[in-house]
Amino acid sequence: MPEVNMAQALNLTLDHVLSTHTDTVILGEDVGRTGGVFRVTDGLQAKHGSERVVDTPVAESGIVGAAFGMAISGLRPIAEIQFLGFFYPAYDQVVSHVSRIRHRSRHRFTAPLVIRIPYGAGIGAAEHHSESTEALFAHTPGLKVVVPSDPADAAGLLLTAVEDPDPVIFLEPIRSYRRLQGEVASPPEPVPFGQAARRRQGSDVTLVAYGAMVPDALEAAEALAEDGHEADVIDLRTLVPLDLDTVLESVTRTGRAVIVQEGHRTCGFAAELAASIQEEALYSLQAPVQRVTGWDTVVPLRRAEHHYVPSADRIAAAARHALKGG
Amino acid sequence: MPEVNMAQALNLTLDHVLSTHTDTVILGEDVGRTGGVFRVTDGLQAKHGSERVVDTPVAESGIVGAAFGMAISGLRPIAEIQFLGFFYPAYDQVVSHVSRIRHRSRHRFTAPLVIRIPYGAGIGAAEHHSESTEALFAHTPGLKVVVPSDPADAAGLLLTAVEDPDPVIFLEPIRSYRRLQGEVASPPEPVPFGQAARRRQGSDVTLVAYGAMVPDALEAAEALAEDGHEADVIDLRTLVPLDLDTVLESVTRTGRAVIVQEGHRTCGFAAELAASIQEEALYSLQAPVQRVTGWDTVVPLRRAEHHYVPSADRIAAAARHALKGG
Amino acid sequence: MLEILQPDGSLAADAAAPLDDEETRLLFAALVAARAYDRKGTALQKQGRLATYASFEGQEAAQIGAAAALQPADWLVATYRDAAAMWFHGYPWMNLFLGRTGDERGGSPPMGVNVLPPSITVGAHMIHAVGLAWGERLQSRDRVAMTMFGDGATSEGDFHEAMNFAGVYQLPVVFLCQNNHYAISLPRAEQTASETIAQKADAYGFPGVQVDGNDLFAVHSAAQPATARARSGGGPTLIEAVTYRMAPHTTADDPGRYRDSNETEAWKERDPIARVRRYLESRGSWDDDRQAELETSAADDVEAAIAAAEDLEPLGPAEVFSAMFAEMTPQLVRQQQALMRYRDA
Amino acid sequence: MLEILQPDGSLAADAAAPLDDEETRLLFAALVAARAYDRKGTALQKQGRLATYASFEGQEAAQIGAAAALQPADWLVATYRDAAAMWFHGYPWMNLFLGRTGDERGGSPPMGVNVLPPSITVGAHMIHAVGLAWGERLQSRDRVAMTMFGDGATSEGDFHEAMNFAGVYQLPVVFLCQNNHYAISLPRAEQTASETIAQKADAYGFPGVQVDGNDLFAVHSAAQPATARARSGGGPTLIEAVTYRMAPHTTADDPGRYRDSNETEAWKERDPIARVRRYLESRGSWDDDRQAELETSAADDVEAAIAAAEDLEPLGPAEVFSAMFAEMTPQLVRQQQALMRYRDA
Ligand SMILES: Cc1ncc(C[n+]2csc(CCOP(=O)(O)OP(=O)(O)O)c2C)c(N)n1
Ligand SMILES: Cc1ncc(C[n+]2csc(CCOP(=O)(O)OP(=O)(O)O)c2C)c(N)n1
Ligand SMILES: [Mg+2]
Ligand SMILES: [Mg+2]
Repeated sequence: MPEVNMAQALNLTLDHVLSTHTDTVILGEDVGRTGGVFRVTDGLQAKHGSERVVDTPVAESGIVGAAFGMAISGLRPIAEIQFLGFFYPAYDQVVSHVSRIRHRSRHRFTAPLVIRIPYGAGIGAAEHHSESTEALFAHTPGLKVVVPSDPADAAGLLLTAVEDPDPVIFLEPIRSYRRLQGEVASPPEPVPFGQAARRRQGSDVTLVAYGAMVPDALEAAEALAEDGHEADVIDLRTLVPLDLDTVLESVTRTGRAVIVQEGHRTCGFAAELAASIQEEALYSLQAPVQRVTGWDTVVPLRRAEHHYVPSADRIAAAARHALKGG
Repeated sequence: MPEVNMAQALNLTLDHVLSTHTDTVILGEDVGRTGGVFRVTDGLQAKHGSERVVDTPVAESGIVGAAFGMAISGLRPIAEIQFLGFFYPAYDQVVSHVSRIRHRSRHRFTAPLVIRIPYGAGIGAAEHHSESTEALFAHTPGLKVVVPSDPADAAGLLLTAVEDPDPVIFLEPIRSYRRLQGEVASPPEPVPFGQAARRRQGSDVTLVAYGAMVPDALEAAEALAEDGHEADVIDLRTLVPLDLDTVLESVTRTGRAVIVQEGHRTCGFAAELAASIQEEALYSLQAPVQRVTGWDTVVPLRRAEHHYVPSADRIAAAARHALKGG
Repeated sequence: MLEILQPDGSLAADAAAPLDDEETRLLFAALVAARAYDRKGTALQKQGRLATYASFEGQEAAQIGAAAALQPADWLVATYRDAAAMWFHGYPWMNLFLGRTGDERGGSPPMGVNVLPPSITVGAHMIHAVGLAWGERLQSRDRVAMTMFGDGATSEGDFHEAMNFAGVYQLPVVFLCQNNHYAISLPRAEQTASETIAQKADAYGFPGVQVDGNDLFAVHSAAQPATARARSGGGPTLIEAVTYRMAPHTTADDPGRYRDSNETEAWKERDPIARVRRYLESRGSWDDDRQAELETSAADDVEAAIAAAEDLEPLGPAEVFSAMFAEMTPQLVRQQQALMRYRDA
Repeated sequence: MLEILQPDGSLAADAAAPLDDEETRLLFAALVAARAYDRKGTALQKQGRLATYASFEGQEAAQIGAAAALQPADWLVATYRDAAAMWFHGYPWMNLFLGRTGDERGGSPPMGVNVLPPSITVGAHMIHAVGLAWGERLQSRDRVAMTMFGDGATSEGDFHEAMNFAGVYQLPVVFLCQNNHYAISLPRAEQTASETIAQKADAYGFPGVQVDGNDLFAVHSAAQPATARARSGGGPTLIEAVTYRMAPHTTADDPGRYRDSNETEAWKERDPIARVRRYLESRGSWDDDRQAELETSAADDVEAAIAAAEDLEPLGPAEVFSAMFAEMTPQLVRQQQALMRYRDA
C-alpha cells in the first residue's frame, strides 16, 4: 500500500464511492474544474462527469438545501463547503432542516448526506479561514460529527459517512491535509463511528484530542515521556456519536485528564467532556480535568495565530499541572 | 410602583430608551403595526414613528446586517428576531461580522446593537418556536449574552444592553413573558452585566439557573426545603460576561451543584459551568456537578413537550441525587 | 394578470375554460372539502384542541388549481398554510390535523405520498424542491417538484438561492407564490419595491407569470403548462397567484391592527369557491342537492380525520429520543435511560 | 452596455468625456498607483511576506471610476479585491499591506476614513452598506454608501436581502458589481441564468445599468449620477461593470484549470489603464516624462507603505484578547492570564 497524505486519501475515497455508489453526487464551489481549493476532489469531474461532480454558484445555503432535497429524493449527496468560516450562511438549512427531517417525519423522510468542511487554523490564512466551531454541530441534535486525524481514518470515516443513513458533518483539518502520510487500503475500509482510537498507551495521564490536535497531543506525550510520565492518548474520531466509555476507562485508570480542542473555550467540546468525566468518574479524579483550548477570541491572523492554537507545549504544560494535582 | 409582567417591563423600557436615547431604532418583523407577536413593542410605532420603529420584510439576515451597518454609522439599533428558531438565517451576520468588527478593526469600528430574541419552550408552540440554543452565542467570541428571569431584571438588563458599547444578544424567555409579575422602577434602573443574583440562600446544595428555568429552580428549592435541605439558588442573568465567582463561592460552601439549562445537553452552557466548577473547585465537591438539561433531541411538539423541558421535579431529583453523593 | 373565471361565474371575454365540466366538478369538490377542513381547524383551535392554526380561506383555488397540475409521483413542498394543496396531492387530513395537535407523526404521510411535512420556517423550503427536482433528474425520473410559498417568503435570501439554482441547472421546478397581500402584518407593497412578484423570475432567466389566484381556471392554466414544460426539460417557472388571506395570519393574530375590514369585505366578493359554483350552475352542472351531499361528505371526512388524530396516544418519553437517527447514539440511550429512571422513581 | 472610451484611446461615436483633462489625469495617476500596489502585492506574496494576495489587475478603472463619484464622508464597503477603490477613498496602502501580512491593525484606517475593512466573506457585506446608508439618513446626514462586490457574490442570499432592503426603504446606496467573469473557477454563465447582472435590479424596483468596466469614463458616467441620485433621495442603483480578472483568483489559484490563456490574452487589449494614457496622449495632455515621474512616485509610496507595515511589531499575546470588547470580560482576563503564565513558565 502506498503512503498518501490526507487530501489524497480523501480523494481516493471519493473516487471509490463515485465508482461504487451510483447514488453519490458531489457538489460545491470549485469542486469540479479546479478540484477544490485543497484539491481533494482533483480529477473527479473529469472522470465521473459534470453531472455527478458539480461546480455550484457561491451560495452555501443553496448548496446544502439542494443537497438535502437530493438526499430525500434517494441520492447520497456529498456537499463541500469551502471553509468552515463560509459554512454559516448554510447554518439554518442544517439546524432547521437537514438535522430534523427524520424526527419531523418520524423516519418517513431521511437525509443521508455528507457535508465535508475543511476546518481549523495553523496555516496563517486570512480571516474566516481558520474556524474550529465543531461544538455548534455537536450541540445540534440529529447530526453526526466526524473529525479524522490521519489519512487512513479520513478514508475509512468518509466511507462510513457516505454509507450512514443520517446526515454527517465531516470536518477535515486543513493543517493535516499534507502534514502526515499514511497507508490507506485500496479500496478503503470503513472505520466505524463511535469508536475512539488509543494512539498511545500510558497510565499516568489521559490526553484526549481529535482532528488537527492529535499530532500535537502525541508530541506532548513524547515530551512527557522524557520526564518519565506515560500518557494515554485518545483520538475521539467522532464527536457524535461519542465513545465516552473509552475515555472513562482511561481516566479511571490514570486519574488525570487533559482535553485538547482548538475551538473557542466557552461551551466547546472540551467542556462537554470535562462535564461528562466528572459526572461519571469524579471519585477517580486525582486532579481537575484540564482543558487546553483556543481562546474566546477571533482566531488571530497570521502574525499572532500561534498565540491562539494549542501547541504540544501547552498540552504538556497542562498535563504536568494535572500530574501535580491541578 | 405598579406590578407588571415581563412583556410589559420590556415595553416600558423600550419606550424609555426611545424617548431618552435619540440614537435608538427598533427594527424587526411585525414590531410596528402589531407591536410584535408578544406585544413587546406595542404602541411604540404609534408613539415614536415608523422611522424609528420599523416593520421589516421577512429577512433575518437583512435585519441583522442592516442593524449592524446602522450601528457602525453611530446609531444603537435594537433588532428583534421573532423567535430564536428563526434567527439562524442571520447566524452568519452575527458570527462573522457583528461579533468581530471591533476586533477586525482594533476598536476603530464598533457595533453597539442589541438583538432581542424570544426563546424557549413551554407554551406548546409549533416546531422552531421552542429553541433554547443560547450556547451558540456563548460559544461565539465577541457577543454578550443576556437572559433575564423576571420583569425587573428584564427592564434593567435591557437598559444596560442598549447602553453597552458592544453587541448584545438579549434572550427573552417566552414562557416568562406573562408568568411572573414584578415591580419595575420608572424610569428603569440599569442592572449591571456579569453579576449573578442569589435568589434564595442555602448551604446544602447550589442550584444554578437562568431565564425561564429560574422559577423552576426556586420551586425545586421549596420542595427540597420540605425535606430539610436548603438550596442556594443562583440566577446567572448574563452568560457572557459570566459571574463565575458567585457560583464558585456558593459551590465551595455547599459542595454540591446542580446546573439547570433548557437547551440541548451536549456542549450546552451547563457543560461549561460543570467544567469550570470542577476546574476551580474540584476539591470542594462532595458529589459530581449535576446537569439538568433538555435532551439532544428536537424539542418535542405540544403533546410530548413536557418530556423535554426540565421541571422543578427533575431539578429536585438531581439535587437529591447530589445530596446522596451523586 | 391572467384572468379567466370572473367573480360572477362567467368567463372573461375571449377566455376558454381549461377544464371540462367533469374535471371542474372534481376540483370544485376539492375546494369545498378544503374549506370544510379549514373551518374545522379554526373551530378546533378555539376549543383548545389544536395549537395555533393558520387558515387558508380565500386561497383554496390557488392551491388546488396548482396542485391539480401535478402527477401522482411529483413532489410538493409547501408551507403551514398549504394544507389544501397538500391534501389534494395525497397528504391525509388526519396527518394535517395530527401535526396541529402537536404530534410529530403528523409529518409522516403514507408511503408513496411525495409531499414533505409543511415548512414552518419561511423561505428555507423552496431550495428543497430544487434539490428534489435535481435528484429526480439525476435518477432519470421525470418527476416535477412544485413548491408553494407566500409573498413574504420572497424576501428571504433562500428564495433567491432557490430561484438561482433552478435557473442555472434548468431544473423541473414550479415555484408557486401565493401573494395573499400580507406577511403577517406587512403589506405586499412594503415587502419589496418591485411591481410584481412574477417579474422577479427575470433575474433568474426563466419565465414568471401573474394570475388571479382566486380563479381556479387561471391558476390551472398557468400551472399546467409550467409542470409540462418542467417535465420535458424546459426548466422552471414562477407563478404569482394574486389572492387574499381572508382570516387572521393565525388564530393568535389580530388583523385589526394592520388592515381595514373594508378591504377584507371587498375580497369576499372575489371568493374562489363561489365563482366556480356559479359557473357550474350556469352550465347546469351543479345544484343544491349535489352541494348538500358534497358538504356532508366533506364534513364527515374531516370529522373522521380529527377523531383518528385525537385517538392516538401521545408519543411517550422513550419516543422523544427514537427518531433522531436511524439508530440511537450511546448519548441518546443514556439520556433516554435517565429520563425513564427519573419517571420510574 | 455603456461604452465611452475605446481600447484605442478614442471616444465612441456620439460619446463625450465626462471628465476634463485635469480630472482625467488625476484619475489616471490613481490607476497607475493602484497597479504599482497590485504588482507589489503579488511580488511580496511570492517572497512569503504577505499571505495569499488577490490581484485586481484589469479592474482598476471599475474601482477608481466608481470611487471617484464619492464625496469624502461617504461610505465604501468593499472586498478583498477592491484595494484600489479603498485606497482612493482614503484607506492607506499601509493598512492594506498590513492586513495582508496577517495583522488585524490593517483593519483600522485613520479616523475620518469611512471605509470598512475589506470583506473576506462573499456576499455578506452589501447589507452593511445598506445599514450604513439607512443610519446616515436617520441621522439626517446626506452621506451615500457604495458597496463593491463580484459577479459571484450575486449568487448569495444576502445579495438579495441587501438589494431588497435598499429598494423598500429607497436608501442612498450604490451597488457596484465588478463582473470579472469568474467566481474563482466558475464562469459567469454558470452562476446565473439571467442575461445580465444589471437586470437583476428590476426585481427590486430600482434601476440597473451595465457598463464597460474597463472604461474609466463609462464607469464614472454611471456612478456619478447614481451617487447624486442616492444623495438627493432618489434611491439605489445597481451598476454592473463588465471587466476581467487578469491574474489568478489569488496567488494560491491556478487558472489554467478553468480558463483558456487566449481569453486572458484577448482581454489584455482592453487594458483599462493603457486606454486612458492613449486618450491623454492624443490630447497632448501626457508624455513619457510625466509617466516616468508618476511611476517613480507610485513605487516610492508603495515601498514606504510596506516598510511601515513590516516595521510594526506583531500583536503580542496580551493583545489577542484586548479587542473583543470595549472592556475585557472576566473570562477573557482569566484566559489572558493563563496564556501569560504559560509563556512565562
Ligand atoms: C425564517 C422565519 N422567519 C419568520 C417567521 C415567522 N413568520 C411566520 S409566517 C410569517 C409571514 C410569512 O408571510 P408569507 O410568506 O406571505 O406567507 P403567509 O403567511 O401570508 O401565507 C412570518 C414572518 C418564520 N416562520 N420563519
Ligand atoms: C461566504 C463565502 N463563500 C465562499 C468564499 C470563498 N471565496 C472567496 S472569493 C470567491 C469567489 C467570489 O467571486 P466574485 O464574487 O465574482 O469575486 P471575485 O473574486 O471574482 O472578485 C469564493 C467562492 C468566501 N470567501 N465566502
Ligand atoms: Mg402572505
Ligand atoms: Mg468575479
